[in-house]
Amino acid sequence: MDKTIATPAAAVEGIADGASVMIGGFGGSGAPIELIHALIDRFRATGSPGGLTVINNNAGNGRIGIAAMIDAGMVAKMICSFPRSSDPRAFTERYLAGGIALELVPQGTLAERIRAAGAGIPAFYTPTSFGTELAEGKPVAEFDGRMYVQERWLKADVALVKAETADRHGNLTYRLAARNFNPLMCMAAARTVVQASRVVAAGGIDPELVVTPGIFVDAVVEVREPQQEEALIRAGVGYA
Amino acid sequence: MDKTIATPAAAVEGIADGASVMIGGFGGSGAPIELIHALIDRFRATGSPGGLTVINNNAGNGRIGIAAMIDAGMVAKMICSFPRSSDPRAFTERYLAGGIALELVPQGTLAERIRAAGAGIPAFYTPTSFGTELAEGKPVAEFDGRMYVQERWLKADVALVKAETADRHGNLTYRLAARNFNPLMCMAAARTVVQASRVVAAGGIDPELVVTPGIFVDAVVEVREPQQEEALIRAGVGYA
Amino acid sequence: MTGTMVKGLTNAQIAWRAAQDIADGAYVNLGIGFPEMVARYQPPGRQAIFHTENGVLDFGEAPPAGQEDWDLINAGKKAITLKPGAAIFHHADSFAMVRGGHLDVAILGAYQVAETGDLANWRVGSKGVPAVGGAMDLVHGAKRVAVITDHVTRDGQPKLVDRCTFPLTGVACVTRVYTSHAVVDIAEGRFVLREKLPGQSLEDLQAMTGARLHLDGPLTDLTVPELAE
Amino acid sequence: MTGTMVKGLTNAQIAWRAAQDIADGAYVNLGIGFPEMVARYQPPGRQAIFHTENGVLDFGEAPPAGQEDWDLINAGKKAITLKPGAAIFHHADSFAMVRGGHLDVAILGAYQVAETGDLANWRVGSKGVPAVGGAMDLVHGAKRVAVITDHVTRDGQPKLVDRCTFPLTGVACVTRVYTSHAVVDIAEGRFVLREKLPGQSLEDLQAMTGARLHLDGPLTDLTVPELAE
Repeated sequence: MDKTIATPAAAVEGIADGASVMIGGFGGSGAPIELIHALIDRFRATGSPGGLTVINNNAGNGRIGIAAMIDAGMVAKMICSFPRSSDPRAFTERYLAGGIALELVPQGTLAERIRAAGAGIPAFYTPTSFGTELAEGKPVAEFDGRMYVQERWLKADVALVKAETADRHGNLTYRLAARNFNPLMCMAAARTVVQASRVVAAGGIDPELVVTPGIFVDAVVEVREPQQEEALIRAGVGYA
Repeated sequence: MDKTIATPAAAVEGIADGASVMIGGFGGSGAPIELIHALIDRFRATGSPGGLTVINNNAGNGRIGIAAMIDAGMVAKMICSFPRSSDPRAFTERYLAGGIALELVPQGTLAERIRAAGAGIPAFYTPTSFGTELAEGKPVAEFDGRMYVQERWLKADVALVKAETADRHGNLTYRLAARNFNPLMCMAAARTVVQASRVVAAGGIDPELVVTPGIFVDAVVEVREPQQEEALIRAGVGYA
Repeated sequence: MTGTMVKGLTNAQIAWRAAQDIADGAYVNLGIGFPEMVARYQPPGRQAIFHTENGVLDFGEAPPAGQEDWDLINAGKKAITLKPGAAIFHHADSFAMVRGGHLDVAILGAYQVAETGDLANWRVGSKGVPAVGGAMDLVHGAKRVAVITDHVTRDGQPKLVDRCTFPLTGVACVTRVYTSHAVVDIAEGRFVLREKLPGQSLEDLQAMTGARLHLDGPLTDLTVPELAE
Repeated sequence: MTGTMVKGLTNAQIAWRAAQDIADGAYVNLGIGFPEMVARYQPPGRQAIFHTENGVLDFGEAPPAGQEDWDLINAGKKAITLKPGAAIFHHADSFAMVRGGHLDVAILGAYQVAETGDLANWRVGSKGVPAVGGAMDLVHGAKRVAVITDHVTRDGQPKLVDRCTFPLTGVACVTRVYTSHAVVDIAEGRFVLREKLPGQSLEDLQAMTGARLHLDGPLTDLTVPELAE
């Protein structure tokens, strides 16, 4: 078994117009910049994939990564908890102009909905958002005298994920707090594409230290010295 | 911060009559034998704690561990998925005589109910057990054209857990497949008591390699060369 | 039962036949006991990745006697080994794999399978100590749930039935049954016969079966090599 | 507003006061921005363990400028360091800690807090880009949810009110409010005044407050050292 793919471009080939795409990362940590930019390259060259629904905690920052996807006009909808950042122009401008839809989800609910999708749990109850406008239209129920909101799983067609080390079976580890949503998104997408700083042979990761087991991963591409989103933003780099 | 406690006896002191007690392990792997036996010692010496509800995947094997708790007459009820084993006499005899109650839960539902308790999710839906006798009396609901059963979280007063390495903050790692239910039970009990083969200073476990973060752990006792349940059973050892 | 008695396949042969349908690189859970035998008969060049409920992916054969590590066991509590590429995880993640549709195939034993796809494999009545383990989880979630079983019980009663009389493990979950005498798909509430032993007539096979066997597409011979048990 | 204007506490002083109520070894989440200041004022001999939503427990101060590792940040996207005993985990485990009642204290900012314990701290109207982050999760789950805030808005409107007019973050979730002028508990749908600035009369404080301040047990002076901002 060998899940490796040679290039980011090849790894994102199958993503279709209108797809839902989970993209790992939190702020500038754990964002799979090379996969995102390969997808933008494809869109610029072919006009596809467009009309995407992107699922991420944020909604892009500066002029790279998800912000560059929005700037390129590929994104029809964002599902996120915090569409603000130090430089949120890409999303803000398009959102205020009515050019992009937003589903705002509390951060813990977003994480749990993704995890539920991966775990085959179609719905669960959470105290989060009860009595607020973000619970409007959702079923509520009382358990043990307290009120809860019913939330549904959140699946995607594709997940784009950044890992530190991958083996050829797709077992993954992550670097520091770049872990965040990445392991959850691996579980919740029909197809999970991973960029890893290092790809090793099967057996190259201690089985006890695997964070994401390979069963959740479909394709792995090695990106040896990946760009770090926050560092790019601070350097004022754009992807245009 | 130092969560270490000197002895297994001291670690199990607070457990009260009628308590619900999660006990980690799957078959003979990951069972906190020394903590269990300390609890039995206390019961034999003081008559307390009795009337316990024990939550474990199984219901004891041979004449040690949970089986010895049952033999001692401390257990009023078992919540488990598979109350059978190579030598299930302790449970079987008492169950067939009406001396112990049983709540049978599918294994994945048991794991998820425990995880839900730890995660503040009072109820969730699962396809597991739909249309079977184990779903009788439980609410069902349809999502996306498929039927699901509503399951409730499963909390406990205490969890007894076996870890490999612990630091003084309660961060834990586990040995091989002795991990099983242990990390989940740490999350789901009001008080989590851990026996670890090795206790190290804070900082002694790489933060990326922590399996159970210390926030889920209340007390840690070092048991340097812990007994392995399966090995004891094969050696024909009893705890009487 | 009518017609000539035909010697059915051995358990090893049933397991062999089931193994032929497992693709290279498939993620597979084998039920405790007889289904575990399927792992022995993977065709050359194919390597499935085996999952066990208690939190191990990509485990291998049992270690030599005396070299067991009892912290490394499978759901049947047998000692196992790890292959390169193995991963260890907790029970909630393990059943996320099961329930979440990540396994390609689960192969289970059966007391009864109904033409509806219902499975009964955990309990034969209301006596004794009930024990369910992971069976009810496995039947929901794996992309393909298959059963391996003798075609009839020891006393000749059909195990492929119109409706299960034993307590159910799951509803409408099984899609293929490998028996001692046939390979039967379950589609739209019907048994569809795909393969039968070359020496047995359709009528005889139908007589051993508790519900109608339908034909839909080619019917081929179920041919399996001789195998040591 | 009536009575003499009293100089209220600075943000640093409010944070200092809140920090005095955090026990040694407590697990604490501090909201982004002003609440983060609480970490600076832990009393000597006490060491809380700080949680950040993006999956780090027991983080420490920011590293020196130029030594940031941008894969090691907090929920406010600021660079952090790890203390000995730190742990890293994914977002679902992180919010299991939050929602599951494992944090001892969460300290958050507020636009408005109601005597019912309702909190509004994520949005002031329906314009612009809404962003909620982890606020709605944090207000449910932590054993104690406290708010630190100025007692009134910049234009003198009360922030402690009978009912929130801004969109809610959570219902009946706050149990203590540390303001520039007072420490107020919320119990049974009432504001209970615990501490007030020694130089201010109860009447003046009440006049700055949008709901009735009740007395229940001792009322003590809110005394805080001078602190550099």
